[in-house]
Amino acid sequence: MVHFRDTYLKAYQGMLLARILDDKFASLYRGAKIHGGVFLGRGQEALSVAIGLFLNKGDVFAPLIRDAAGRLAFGEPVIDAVRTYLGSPLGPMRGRDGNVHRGRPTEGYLPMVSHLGAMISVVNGVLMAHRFKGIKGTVGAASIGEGGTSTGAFHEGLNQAAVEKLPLVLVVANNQYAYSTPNSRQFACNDLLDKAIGYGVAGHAVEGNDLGACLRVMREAVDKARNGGGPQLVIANLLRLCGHGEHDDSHYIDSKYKAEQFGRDCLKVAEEYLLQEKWADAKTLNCWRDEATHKVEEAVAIVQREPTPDPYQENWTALASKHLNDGFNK
Amino acid sequence: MVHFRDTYLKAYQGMLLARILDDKFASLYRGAKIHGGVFLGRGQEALSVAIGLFLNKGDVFAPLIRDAAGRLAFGEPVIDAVRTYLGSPLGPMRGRDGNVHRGRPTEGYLPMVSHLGAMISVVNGVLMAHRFKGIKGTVGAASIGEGGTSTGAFHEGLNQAAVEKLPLVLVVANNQYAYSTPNSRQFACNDLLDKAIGYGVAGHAVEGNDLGACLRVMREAVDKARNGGGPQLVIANLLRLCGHGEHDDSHYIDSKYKAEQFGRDCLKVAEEYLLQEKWADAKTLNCWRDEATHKVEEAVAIVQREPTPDPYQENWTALASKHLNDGFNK
Amino acid sequence: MSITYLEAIREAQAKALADDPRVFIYGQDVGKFGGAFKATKNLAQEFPGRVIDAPISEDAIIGAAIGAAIEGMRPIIEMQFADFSTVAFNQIVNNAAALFWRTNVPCPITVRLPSGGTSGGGPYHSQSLEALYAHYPGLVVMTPATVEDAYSMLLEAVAIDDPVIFCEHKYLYYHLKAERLPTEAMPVGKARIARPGRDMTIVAYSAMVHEALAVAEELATEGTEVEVVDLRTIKPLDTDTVMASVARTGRLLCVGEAFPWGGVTAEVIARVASEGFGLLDAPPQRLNAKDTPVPYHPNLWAVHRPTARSIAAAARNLIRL
Amino acid sequence: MSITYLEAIREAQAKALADDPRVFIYGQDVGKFGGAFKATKNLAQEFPGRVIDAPISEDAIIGAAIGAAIEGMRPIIEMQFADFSTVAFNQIVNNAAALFWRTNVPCPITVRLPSGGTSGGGPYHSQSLEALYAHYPGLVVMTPATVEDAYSMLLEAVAIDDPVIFCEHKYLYYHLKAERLPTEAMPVGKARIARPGRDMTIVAYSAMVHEALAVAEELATEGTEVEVVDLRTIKPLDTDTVMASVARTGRLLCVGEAFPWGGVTAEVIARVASEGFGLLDAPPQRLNAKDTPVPYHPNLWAVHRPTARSIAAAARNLIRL
Ligand SMILES: Cc1ncc(C[n+]2csc(CCOP(=O)(O)OP(=O)(O)O)c2C)c(N)n1
Ligand SMILES: Cc1ncc(C[n+]2csc(CCOP(=O)(O)OP(=O)(O)O)c2C)c(N)n1
Ligand SMILES: [Mg+2]
Ligand SMILES: [Mg+2]
Repeated sequence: MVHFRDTYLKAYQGMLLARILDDKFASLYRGAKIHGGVFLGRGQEALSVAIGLFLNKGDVFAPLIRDAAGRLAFGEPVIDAVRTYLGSPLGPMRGRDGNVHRGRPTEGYLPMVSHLGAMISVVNGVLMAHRFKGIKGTVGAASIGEGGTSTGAFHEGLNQAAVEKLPLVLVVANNQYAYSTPNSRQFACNDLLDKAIGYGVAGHAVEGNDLGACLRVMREAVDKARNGGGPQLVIANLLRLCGHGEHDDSHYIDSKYKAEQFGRDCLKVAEEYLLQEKWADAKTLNCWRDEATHKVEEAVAIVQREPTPDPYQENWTALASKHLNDGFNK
Repeated sequence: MVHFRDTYLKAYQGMLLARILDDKFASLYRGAKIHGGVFLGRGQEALSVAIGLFLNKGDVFAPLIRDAAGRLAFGEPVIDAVRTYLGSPLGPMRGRDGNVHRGRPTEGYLPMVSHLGAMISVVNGVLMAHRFKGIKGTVGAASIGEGGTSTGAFHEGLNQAAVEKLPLVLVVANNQYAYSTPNSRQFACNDLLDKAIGYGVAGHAVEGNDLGACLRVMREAVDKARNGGGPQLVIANLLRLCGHGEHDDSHYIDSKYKAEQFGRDCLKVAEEYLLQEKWADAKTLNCWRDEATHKVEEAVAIVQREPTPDPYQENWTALASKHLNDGFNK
Repeated sequence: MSITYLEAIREAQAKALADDPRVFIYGQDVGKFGGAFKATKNLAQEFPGRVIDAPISEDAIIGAAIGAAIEGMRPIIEMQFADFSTVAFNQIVNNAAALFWRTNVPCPITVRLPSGGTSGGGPYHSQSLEALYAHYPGLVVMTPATVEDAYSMLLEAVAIDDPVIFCEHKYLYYHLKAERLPTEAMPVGKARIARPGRDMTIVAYSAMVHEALAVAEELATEGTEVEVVDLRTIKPLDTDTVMASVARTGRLLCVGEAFPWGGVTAEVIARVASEGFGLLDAPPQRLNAKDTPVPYHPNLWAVHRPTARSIAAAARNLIRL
Repeated sequence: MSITYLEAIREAQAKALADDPRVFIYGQDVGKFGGAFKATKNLAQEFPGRVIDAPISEDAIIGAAIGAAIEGMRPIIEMQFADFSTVAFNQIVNNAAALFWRTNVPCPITVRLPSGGTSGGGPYHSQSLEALYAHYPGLVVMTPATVEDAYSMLLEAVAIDDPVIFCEHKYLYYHLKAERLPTEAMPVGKARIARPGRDMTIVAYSAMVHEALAVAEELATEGTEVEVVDLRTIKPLDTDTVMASVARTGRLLCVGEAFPWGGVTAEVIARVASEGFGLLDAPPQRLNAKDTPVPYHPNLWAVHRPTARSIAAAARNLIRL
């Protein structure tokens, strides 16, 4: 139980950091300091952090737009996130791509493309490569929303993993909406968990706003995948507590959901649990919050002093083989 | 039971006609009278004919490559098939498309594109149009192979039908192979029927070489769809008793399957049943065979006397709006 | 009263729905929500049951549109961004576009593609895909540059018996305004002289028309009279109007926001060079986006695509050739 | 001994597998069966575990190749027909092609596309998609016309750090033979003078090179010396070699088997017209397939695509201009 407590505390701090980072992006967006969209994970941090937390070095993770917590837990430095949102040339995406489209592929952290579902098979490919190279015991995790389960790419990717018996953990965050589209217009099964058997993969359900539950289920799923159990499909029930992006007031979210147990803010739920278990007191929580805020503010301050991309320094070449570049950008 | 007997007899004759037509295509292929591939439904006629038989005028059918029997049962004249294979300008595809890529869209008979899975959502669209127009009681049937279930298009199409609660009957002919690829490399579920629940649709299993079973199950599925039961997924177990195409000797088919009950030739199984039930005697069977052979030979003889397409009569325009044709083919 | 390019698109859809019972709209979030850009705002409320939210299944969305079109409907499909049409690519180019040629049955679907770059859009929310669709036989590809064309061409797209790829430019959505909606329009397939001039022809389409017009304005102060041709539709491409303009000016610069290899500018130049070689007093020139994905940061984005500045430079260069 | 174009492709893959443990092959029926065209015949047996049958999931096939490439592997993907790559389009153009530019991590995958028309192939087994892939930034697009190039360019495709679209022509599979496999090769990205001549340049690639060579042969008897340039790689496109040829001949005819709008012929002509205008003694001309899907019946197919006959007619026309 000590072990679980440690994990919980670590996870909580990850959630907190993600929340504060997201809040900062929201405020930078309102201040017109960010170009384009801002996409937050508010309400989904418990699930997301649990994904990142049980992955090891050598594992691979393909997060999506609401995975700030999972990214940090997987090891993303706060400054990578800030640099990407602000388009800093010093960030991993160098101003070429932005916001949630970030990663460090050689570190197992895959940068999402926007097209939903597309990253699942990419994770499969990494795991197939591990098999070719004789690397054992690694796991790949991919996130998807319940809306993303309607894509052909989701289906092909999960089926491919099942055929290859890959250690894929595919986590579906069912937050009841895809942008404005409710589940009734997205799928017709009683429970997304019912999909598992049709792929021949293991299925897990979890209340996505209960950090303890997320940690238990995700640990189990990751362990099973790591130990040869093949693909694991995790279905989490939760609610997005923000707009689709920061431009969206999410007025379409049915208020009935907010009254549900799973509609409660996972961060609050975790805090209450911490206090109840006396794993932390109010003062400690405040202290952690200040630390996280400081970390985020510091990163933002650094990045805001960094140069912006200089188009005349750009080589404008899409190929690694420079000599094969066509003559357009001469 | 009288009624069932009539249906059975009609179905058997449809299977027989399809078999003889297919055999004729095979022989024309061997005689180099057909350009490109020839794709047969040998071993799958019982299932296929059952699909076509329960569809009415106003219904829609999107057959695939092994559906000669279903096409005929749906009302395709033999000569349409022959003209398409031989590329006659008088056929529905006018030599522009060929072999199994044929249909008459305005008669509910959709011409497949090669890309597997793509026709399912097209059937959905026809059914949605019926709904818009207030047409009630129609059904749409689409065929797919077990290999085709791995396509994104299959998934999106079935899910779309489920969300829209469309009267779609989706028939999966699980003939154990996709070209040379065995099921172990195609999917990992225990039974393709397990997919139904994940889409929230009804599922049906059937021995695909037992005509009686196919008729019973397909009638039930079509009736349920017609009466508001939403999409029906039918999974048939069978064996392809020919190559993927006539160029293929299908050496890769595991002989164990041929020894299985479902590996028996559905036409033979049906004949035995007819004889056993005394619904027909050997003489009648021979007579039907001769009739069917005559029908096919007659159609081929007609088409072989028809002109071939004249490229200089072609208008070479892909648009219905002639005035919007770009200037290339002037 | 004034109306934006985006509102014109909404109004055209409202009119199509009102005038023709065969029309319906299908796409992600197009229903009660009114679409990611609000191009279908209130339409679900005004036309109950005819504006339908789709699952995230672009392939099946187009497939269903084809089936409905076969049954005589006139679906309008909204892709949330043009970039996501790449997962519906097969249905568009191999099913919709080929249907009429294969079967003689028309496939009247309209696919709306919110296209082109905006600052901060990045590689996957900025693409201009007109060339992909124009390359395949069987599609009409429209690229309206004005509020009036956004309105009237969308109505025509719905009326045409063929599948139409309607590339509407996101940058113009809010930036472009007109006093009123048009009551008449040029025929589909005809290019428009957006500004007459005798010294040089700039052929452009969609958002680049406005960059070209700005350049014409600027170069006029230097004594160079630029004629700007707005292609309006890039397939069919109105070679005659382009050629007539080049016959007047002797000089051709073709500008597009898409990737540089192939595409509209290559097609225009190839046509003029092969059919109107003698009209040219100088080598025809072109300007496109750079040969990389569309960058996220505004600094990079502004240089990636042609702008009035880079077009003016190219134009000044051409006038000296 | 003689070796076909198809066998050369098999041999190149065998050599790549033998030489480089990072190489594996993934695609439908490529394993024990040896592929729909037998391009991987016996490779699964010779290289156990490294030639893998895929489900009918083109999108996921390319996705997996990308993931494997990120991990340092060198996957070779076989599409069963080029036409089916349209369902993998998004992964190719938006994921594989953009990866290096976005992240600085290379994506060395080779996608083999059995391309081009054969008699009886019809609309969905005949397509030439090089232009689609060349339009998007981030891809190298190869179109080998000879047995030697099929072999050496495929080896180079595997060696290159970028995603390569390898368009191998199905018509050449069995028709084209060479005495032996090459031991050296021209650099990737360089075009080849397939036949020298002083009166006219015909630029071609893939199967059309052979039609062009037949025309050169025929026109030689009429006293016209045609220079045939084989592009080999259409992205990058070797403008220098084309331009040098046109500088010698003054006349350009560009021939491709793909659909006519945009594409290789437009790109070549646009480059020559804008960068080598003064070299041209006559309007540059082009010849492509017709602007319809590829027809099934041999009578129609033979007229749909350019052939020695139609090319010769265009060439005779051009020499008189
Ligand atoms: C293939 C594709 N189509 C459309 C989009 C546009 N889009 C971005 S996010 C989104 C909604 C996603 O919903 P869901 O998968 O439930 O994730 P959530 O936003 O709820 O976390 C849509 C439609 C996309 N990214 N990819
Ligand atoms: C998207 C796509 N990929 C590949 C092919 C090539 N192909 C044609 S038939 C076939 C096998 C189909 O197997 P299955 O679905 O089981 O049907 P069967 O042939 O067994 O009846 C393949 C791979 C195709 N038609 N479409
Ligand atoms: Mg969601
Ligand atoms: Mg099969």
